[in-house]
Amino acid sequence: MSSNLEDLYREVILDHYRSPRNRGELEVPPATKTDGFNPLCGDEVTVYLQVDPETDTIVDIKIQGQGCSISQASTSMMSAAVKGQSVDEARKLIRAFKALMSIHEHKLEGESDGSDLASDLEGVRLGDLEALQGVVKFPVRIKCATLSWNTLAQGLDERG
Amino acid sequence: MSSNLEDLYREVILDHYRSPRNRGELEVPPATKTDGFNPLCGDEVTVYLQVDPETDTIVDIKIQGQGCSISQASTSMMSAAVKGQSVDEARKLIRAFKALMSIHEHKLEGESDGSDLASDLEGVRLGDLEALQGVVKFPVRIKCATLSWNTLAQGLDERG
Amino acid sequence: MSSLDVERIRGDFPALQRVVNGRPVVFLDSAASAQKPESVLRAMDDIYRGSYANVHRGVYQMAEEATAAFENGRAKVASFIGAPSRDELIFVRNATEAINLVAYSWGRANLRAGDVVVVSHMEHHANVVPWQMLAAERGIELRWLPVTDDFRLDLTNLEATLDGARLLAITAMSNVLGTINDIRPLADAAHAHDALVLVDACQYVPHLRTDVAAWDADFVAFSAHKMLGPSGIGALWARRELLEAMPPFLGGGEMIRDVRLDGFTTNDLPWKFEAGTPAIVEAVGWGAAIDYLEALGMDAVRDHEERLTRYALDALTDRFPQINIYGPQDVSVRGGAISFLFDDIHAHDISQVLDQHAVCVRAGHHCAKPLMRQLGVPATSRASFYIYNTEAEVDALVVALAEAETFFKV
Amino acid sequence: MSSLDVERIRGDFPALQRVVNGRPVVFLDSAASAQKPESVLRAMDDIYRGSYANVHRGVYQMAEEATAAFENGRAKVASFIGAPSRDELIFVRNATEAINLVAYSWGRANLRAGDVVVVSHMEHHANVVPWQMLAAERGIELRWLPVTDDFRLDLTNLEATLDGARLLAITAMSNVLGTINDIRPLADAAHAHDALVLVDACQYVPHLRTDVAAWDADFVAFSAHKMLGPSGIGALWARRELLEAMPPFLGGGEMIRDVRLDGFTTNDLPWKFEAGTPAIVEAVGWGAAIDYLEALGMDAVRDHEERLTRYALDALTDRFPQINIYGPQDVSVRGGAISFLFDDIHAHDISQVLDQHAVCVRAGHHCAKPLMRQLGVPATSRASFYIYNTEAEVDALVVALAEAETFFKV
Ligand SMILES: Cc1ncc(COP(=O)(O)O)c(C=O)c1O
Ligand SMILES: Cc1ncc(COP(=O)(O)O)c(C=O)c1O
Repeated sequence: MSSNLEDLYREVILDHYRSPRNRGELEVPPATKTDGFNPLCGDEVTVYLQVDPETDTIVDIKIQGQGCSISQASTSMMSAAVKGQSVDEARKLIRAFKALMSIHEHKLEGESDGSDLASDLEGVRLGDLEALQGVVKFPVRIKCATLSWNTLAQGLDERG
Repeated sequence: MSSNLEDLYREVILDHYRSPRNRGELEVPPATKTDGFNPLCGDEVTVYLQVDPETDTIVDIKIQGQGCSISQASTSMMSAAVKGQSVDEARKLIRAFKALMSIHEHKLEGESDGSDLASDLEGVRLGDLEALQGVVKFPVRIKCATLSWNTLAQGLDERG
Repeated sequence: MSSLDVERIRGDFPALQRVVNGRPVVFLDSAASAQKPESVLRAMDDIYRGSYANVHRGVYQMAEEATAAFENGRAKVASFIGAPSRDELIFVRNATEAINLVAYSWGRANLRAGDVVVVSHMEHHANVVPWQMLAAERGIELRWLPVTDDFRLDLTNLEATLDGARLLAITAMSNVLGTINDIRPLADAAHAHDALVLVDACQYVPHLRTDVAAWDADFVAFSAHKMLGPSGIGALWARRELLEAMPPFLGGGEMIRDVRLDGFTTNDLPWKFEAGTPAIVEAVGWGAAIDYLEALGMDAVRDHEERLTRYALDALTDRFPQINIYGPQDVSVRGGAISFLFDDIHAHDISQVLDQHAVCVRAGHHCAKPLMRQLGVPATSRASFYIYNTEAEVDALVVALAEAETFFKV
Repeated sequence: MSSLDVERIRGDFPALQRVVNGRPVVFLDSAASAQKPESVLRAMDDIYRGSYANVHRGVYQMAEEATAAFENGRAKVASFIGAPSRDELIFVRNATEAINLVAYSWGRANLRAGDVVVVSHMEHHANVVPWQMLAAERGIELRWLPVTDDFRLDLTNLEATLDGARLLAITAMSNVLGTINDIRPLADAAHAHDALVLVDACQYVPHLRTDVAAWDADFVAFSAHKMLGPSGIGALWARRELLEAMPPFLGGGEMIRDVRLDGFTTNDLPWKFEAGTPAIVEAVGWGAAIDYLEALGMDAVRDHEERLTRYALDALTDRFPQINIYGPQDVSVRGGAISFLFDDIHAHDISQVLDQHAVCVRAGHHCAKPLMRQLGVPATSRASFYIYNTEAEVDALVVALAEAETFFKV
């Protein structure tokens, strides 16, 4: 196995892929439901969100849909990372994660030196999520990794 | 002057170009009037036709419009060639002239060996018109030479 | 024993000499787009290096050469599909634009609310979305021919489905299943209902001898890039009477006879449907691609692909009991596109591991989401073959799949 | 002294080494289509020889390389015209298709019977016929800005003409007259009337530094083939909000997010407007053309062309009292396209004699018949310049014209 491939498929990723966290549905309402598509490969994800309006906290999150190991693992890790977090913290995490993914994408096309993105990453603890950084070497797979995050962002935006 | 160019601009062509025959208009009706366009260069020609219904003979023909020397000369030679001819003879002449023009065009694109075209030429006396054969070496100019002939054909078709 | 001299052919394709991840590339994605032989690259380069100019309007030698080369490309494409006249061959960007041209021009002039267009569940998005757009805009009804359990067109209700139809828009070969549809009887059935027939021949023309007259088709769409030709050009063939009656689609230079302040008149066929500067050099490249295919002979091309497909189907099913192939097993009714699922491993992950072995396959929905939903899968892997593929490459695919199996084993 | 090292530049263009009728070619037809430098040919050839695959869907290295190269081409084109985002840059076949895209998508969604679209008498058919089609179909009104006796846009009645207008569709540089229109004030005037502004920048982008934001334009159309790039590709730039609100134009693969039996949803920009396999390699070639132009610097390009145009205007009028030039004499307000009539000699005949001298000029109506009728001429000859043309070539034109004069003298 080439080291290249192991960069992509880190152990923690394969673990989330094999045992995805927070699979299931939530009752709508009170929860909200948001669908995401990856137009390139046909993957679909559904994010159920339960936000406590008092504390503005994501009290529960459930995930449905299918996808490749990267998409599944990223979704699972995302759900674990934002569950129990405030909406603000979740948004910060989304920005940080997309920065992690897109630094390379932008450099490739010569538009950005990544400095704006770096500021999005500052002070955010990504933890396990950093394992997904290997994805940036495989540009097509970035959309696999970001699908659930974009869907989460859309879900947060659409809340009342 | 290259011999190439003299192939195209034969003396008889320049003569018709400089002194075009049958310029003018006819009263419509009884005459018919047909417009032709060369979409490539913008040239326009108008053919006025007076056909005697009894004898089915082109008793008069007049030409208006402008164009390059080839188009002008071809138009002038056409008018001289068909004036006084029966409609049948004029149609034969049209076929023969287009055969003269298109043998090369077709060969160029590898579709025809010209044998059908040869039969159109058989038994038709082209006379001066043969001077226009030099045009086939200049494919773009073929449309200049055939514009008035196509317009004549259209005029004959549209007659009541 | 192949009927093609594949080793010689491979030598003609520079891209097949490519090394990826330390291994010679195994290109099994020709159904998405084929590689190009030297002769095609040279034909295009030659034009650019000495006979390039805009076409149709220049009275100088380079422009005449460019025009002749461009129109010569058209004549070759027309004759390759058995078109009665090259005037019926309209150059467009790709098969997708060809179908949209029909939907916009013929469709909007002829279809009214309630009129029926029949498509099938195995259509590429190119032959679905233009009709859905017309359905949304005009209220036409879209009816679907289903697919059987053995991945063939389900014709059980053909007559009822065609009842009242104005158009049958159908693929000659599925880019997912590989299934070949027998066009002539479908065209006869459609014509009996006074419906016209549009054939999406994108996957067919590159691989089998095509005769639009024998099909009795009305419209045929296909692309150069899947048949050794360049990107950026495709064609619509249609019967002359239809093209003459249809209103123009795109407006601009080249497609006009005259323009006045108060309106315009259209040019003769085929230029009536070609607005603006066309894909000049691409038409020349396409002509060279056709010369290459004709020198091989389309019967030999088909024969080679049938054998290779048989070999691949056997190799995959023999080695991997857990493989699920979406497409007919009978190679006489299919082309060389083999879609499969492998255990529960997602097509993207398969493809990624294969890439480490320099094996190139496609992964995803293959622009056929309605079909994928019928099959109940979000994505498949697809290996597809062309004249330059070998049994050794199929073996390389098998080896790479075995590695994916190991890597993702739960 | 030119600001460009023209001799070095000429060495980069293989087609300029061509010999016609025993003489080195004098290519004065770049306004129709420009020749291509080695670097453009090589960039395209390189892709075909080792990094070619269909874009956007392949999970393997060659497909990733092709996709990156293609999208990199887009980024270069977008940045060359000062587009705020490459997502606003839609690849099409040519400028003509770009304008049609706006007419079909934005036009049909926004224009109703009686709505006014303003164009000018100096428009190319590409910016006339799409609006005439909409006029015939939808009953919109087409209003014309005239041209003054000194070949400039006549703005006397601009305000009245814009009254009630929804769109001003105007060329940035006439391909017949060479006239440059000052877009920013026109855009301001149009916007003050709540009209949008479409700029046909086909002749402008190749020759002058372009900044769509400084223009405050809403839509901008142009083609690769006039700016050293390949045939088969062009672009529409438009403001993001407009593109987001517009319905899709062509339907098919790539432009969708999801397709179900009962309908589809559209993809993100720019792909929403790019149906089917795009002109992949052409986008790469266009990127290389832009690299070439940027290395020269667009200010130097403009400077060279201004000088050469001045030289040509002087040379022609000094030598030939009987020449009639249709276009401004002031080179600061015009590009390098010089249209002329020579005595009564028809442009075709001029062109034919010039061809014997290997001098390539265009002859005809230049796809601007409304303008030709205003000028009262059926056809003109047009010599046009680009970075690789020299004063010696202008001299060759003069010599060839003198011969035409002799030959056709009555
Ligand atoms: C001013 C202008 N507009 C539009 C066009 C059309 O460009 P294309 O043929 O590349 O679509 C041209 C080129 O002939 C032009 O000069
Ligand atoms: C069956 C079928 N139809 C249509 C298309 C669309 O072809 P293009 O992308 O060249 O327009 C394809 C190619 O992907 C195809 O396989």
